[in-house]
Amino acid sequence: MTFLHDYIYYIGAFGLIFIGLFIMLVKHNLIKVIIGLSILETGVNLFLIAVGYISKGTAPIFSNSAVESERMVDPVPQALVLTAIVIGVAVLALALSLAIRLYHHYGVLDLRKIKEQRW
Amino acid sequence: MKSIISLILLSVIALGIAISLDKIPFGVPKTKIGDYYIDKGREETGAANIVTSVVVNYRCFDTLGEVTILFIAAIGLGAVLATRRKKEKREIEPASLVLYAGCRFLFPLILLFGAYISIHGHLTPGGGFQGGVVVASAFLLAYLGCRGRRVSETGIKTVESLGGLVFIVVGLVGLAVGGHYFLSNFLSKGELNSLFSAGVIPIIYIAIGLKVGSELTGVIDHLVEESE
Amino acid sequence: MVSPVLLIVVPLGLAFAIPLFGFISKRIVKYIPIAAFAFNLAVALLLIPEVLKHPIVVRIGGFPPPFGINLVAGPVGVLFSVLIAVAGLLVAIYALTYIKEGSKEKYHMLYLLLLTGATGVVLTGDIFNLFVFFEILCISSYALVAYIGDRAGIESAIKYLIQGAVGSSFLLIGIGLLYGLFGTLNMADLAQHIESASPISVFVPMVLIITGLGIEAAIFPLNAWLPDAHSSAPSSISAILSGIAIEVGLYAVVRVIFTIFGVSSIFMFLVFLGILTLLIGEMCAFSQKNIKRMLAYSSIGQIGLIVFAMAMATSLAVTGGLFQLVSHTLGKSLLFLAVGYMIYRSGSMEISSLEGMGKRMPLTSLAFTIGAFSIVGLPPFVGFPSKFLIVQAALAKEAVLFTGLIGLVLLGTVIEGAYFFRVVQALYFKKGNGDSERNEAPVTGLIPMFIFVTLIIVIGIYPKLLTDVLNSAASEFLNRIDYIRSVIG
Amino acid sequence: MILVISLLILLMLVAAIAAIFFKDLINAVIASCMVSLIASILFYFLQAPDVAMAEASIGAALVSAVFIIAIRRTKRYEE
Repeated sequence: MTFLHDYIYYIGAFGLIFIGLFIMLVKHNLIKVIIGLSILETGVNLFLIAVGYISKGTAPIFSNSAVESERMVDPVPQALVLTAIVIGVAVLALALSLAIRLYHHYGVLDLRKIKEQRW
Repeated sequence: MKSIISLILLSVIALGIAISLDKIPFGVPKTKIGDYYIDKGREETGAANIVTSVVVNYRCFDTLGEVTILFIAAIGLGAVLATRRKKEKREIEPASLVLYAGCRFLFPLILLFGAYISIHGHLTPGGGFQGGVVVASAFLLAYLGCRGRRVSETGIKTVESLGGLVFIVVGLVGLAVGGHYFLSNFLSKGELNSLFSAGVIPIIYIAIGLKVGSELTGVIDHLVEESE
Repeated sequence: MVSPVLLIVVPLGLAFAIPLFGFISKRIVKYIPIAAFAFNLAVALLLIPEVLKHPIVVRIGGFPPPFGINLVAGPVGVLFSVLIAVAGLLVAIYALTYIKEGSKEKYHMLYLLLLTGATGVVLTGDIFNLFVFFEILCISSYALVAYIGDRAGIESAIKYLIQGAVGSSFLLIGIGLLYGLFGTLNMADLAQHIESASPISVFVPMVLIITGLGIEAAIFPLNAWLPDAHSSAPSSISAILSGIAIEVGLYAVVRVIFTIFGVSSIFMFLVFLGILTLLIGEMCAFSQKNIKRMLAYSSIGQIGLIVFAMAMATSLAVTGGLFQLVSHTLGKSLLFLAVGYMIYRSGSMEISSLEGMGKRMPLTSLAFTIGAFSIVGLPPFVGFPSKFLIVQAALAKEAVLFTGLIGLVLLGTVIEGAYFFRVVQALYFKKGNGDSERNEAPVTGLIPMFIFVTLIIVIGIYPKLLTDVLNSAASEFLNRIDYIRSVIG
Repeated sequence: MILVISLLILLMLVAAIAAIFFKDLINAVIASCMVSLIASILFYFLQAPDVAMAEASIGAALVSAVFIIAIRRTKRYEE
């Protein structure tokens, strides 16, 4: 039980990160690769929030009624993740628009078949 | 074969990260910066929501960068998709009556909710980003329900620019009057937990809400336009 | 007193305002980047004398360093800002007539934002803020590579985007690990505490961060995107990507290694990586038939040389590396600008189609030749003193190994000379099969080339102009104690 | 409590793995949308309501919509 308590969030976060990376490395369909990227970003965000968590802490918001002696979780990672989520959606939107244009040009989304450029 | 190599590569990375994670126990306080924000945040910024005070005041430069990134994505998407736009007009199949009526009913409510979230960012969870996204989702709904209706591109562009300029101008006013620091909180902090408090935070969050909302609406607009 | 924060904020504000200017008149939009970078150049030049005495630390929002974000305008930051402003200004002038197709308003916004991101990366003193500005730089370059919208552009943009996005995720994981270990994001504060953790737990975030940044810096195993992206972007953008973007990526890598981690154990590894990058880049460049791909591979080679110089980590070597970086920015931007109009006139990127250009476009060809000679390292151009300094630094190490490695560097230079002379020969000594009447580049194209040529020759003859700035920039990189003290106090 | 969370994380990972195998891209997008949704619940449990809100509205709603529009414009099945 303590193992679960100590590591379950890290397992979840890095599980997502590795599944996302795996999709990006192995799959050839461009939309699939972008789905992998989205899963990877979710994993990174979950990891950052898990780093800032403090056991039995409350959300870092003061309200009139709250008892002030309670401990609050670290607000910094939450601020970072808000930024990271927005950056992620910007990258995803741009990637999808590129995918649409690529489909216009080639009629396929298979990265193996799109090899005009030589290395 | 490729997947096996990938798995091996990934397990090497996993091993390395596991070693590093060993020094970062879960649920244990690790930071002095977070404590400082929790102790001093209310006095220094006047916001009850400490995350907001970090996002809009302590780390506001990140936030400026972040709205810029969304701005870039919106422009980039327009540049990528708009280069060869088809001019032809196709018959648009109207949505069913239920969807249409539902959208007409929900659209103003969602906008109102988005505005509420943006304005109360310093008091309750939420803020400009979340509010902006809610506003954009209202427009997404409008595209689904009331097909053929378009938001004018000029309007989106204007709101987008003005939102960004308000952010920068507030920052420059802070540089000029607020003790020579860019984006310093030069207005009075007001009383904690009241709507008109926390100095420049609500102003900036409204600007962010408008900017994020219009940018994401622009993104959806470009994509939908292309797909019809 | 001018505040360094204006270097970032004013271009950003102008970029936000471009759509509003567009409502007034479509024609003034393209002059806005020129105005922004002229302003930046003036501010950065004004800052130089003050910065040479002591670095300026700007607190954003007025919070003291570990708690708020701060900008550090040291010699390095200001040197890079000047470089970005010069290249940005000249390429913006070039783009006045060069960019004809597509939505020009969007081009100018993205261009302005790209270089604002670059300025932010070199000035910031906070690692997460560095990540944010780095993303601004990267995302606007993805969009600009795809700007023309042809097959090659879209394909290379998507390749670039996917690799870049994985890189930034790695960077973010690394930052998360560092935050978990030390509870701070300020670079000076991190540097102060980095020794308190065991080396093995610091090693993983370091590798992740260097990998993430190294993708933009095009260090050897991570540079697969570069030749495609640089060759299929519009030439004005290729000039910026080759002249500014990878240099800024390299700056970030060097800053992280020298200032935050302060590790000397991986320098030897980086020396070999640099040499490997150099040789691979030059070999690939030699075998190219496409002129822009050749220049792109040559950029990889030059980056390898700069990494090699920086990783020697002596004062002389880092000065040489920075000098080489300046000379590469000047030379490579000039080459891409010159090539842009040659390709435009001949309609093809093949080297063979450039034959006889010496008669058709004499001034542009002359500019290309000077740029090529400078990159190869011939006197009296700026490439000579910079390469000479690196050789001197390697010999000053007084180790057989470094003498051997410098032999490899010279081998790289020989290959470089071979392929550049091949092009110069095609320009002047082969008869083109098309029309041979004079058809020079327009004035807005020639002015920036002329200024680049002047800079290359003047700095090449009086390298002393830069010595002060370069020396103090090198010592800012090497003395992390001073950096920490100037930020934290 | 910890068991509920473990179950959620397990479900999230299963959804992510399912996204690898779906040939129909719409299904894969729904799976990744589910990952985001569960992540947003986890953010709430980790005392990050701001982030939970952002992830639910951006990650689960907006991104999925953008994906589906893009798939409509390209091809639905992965071959």
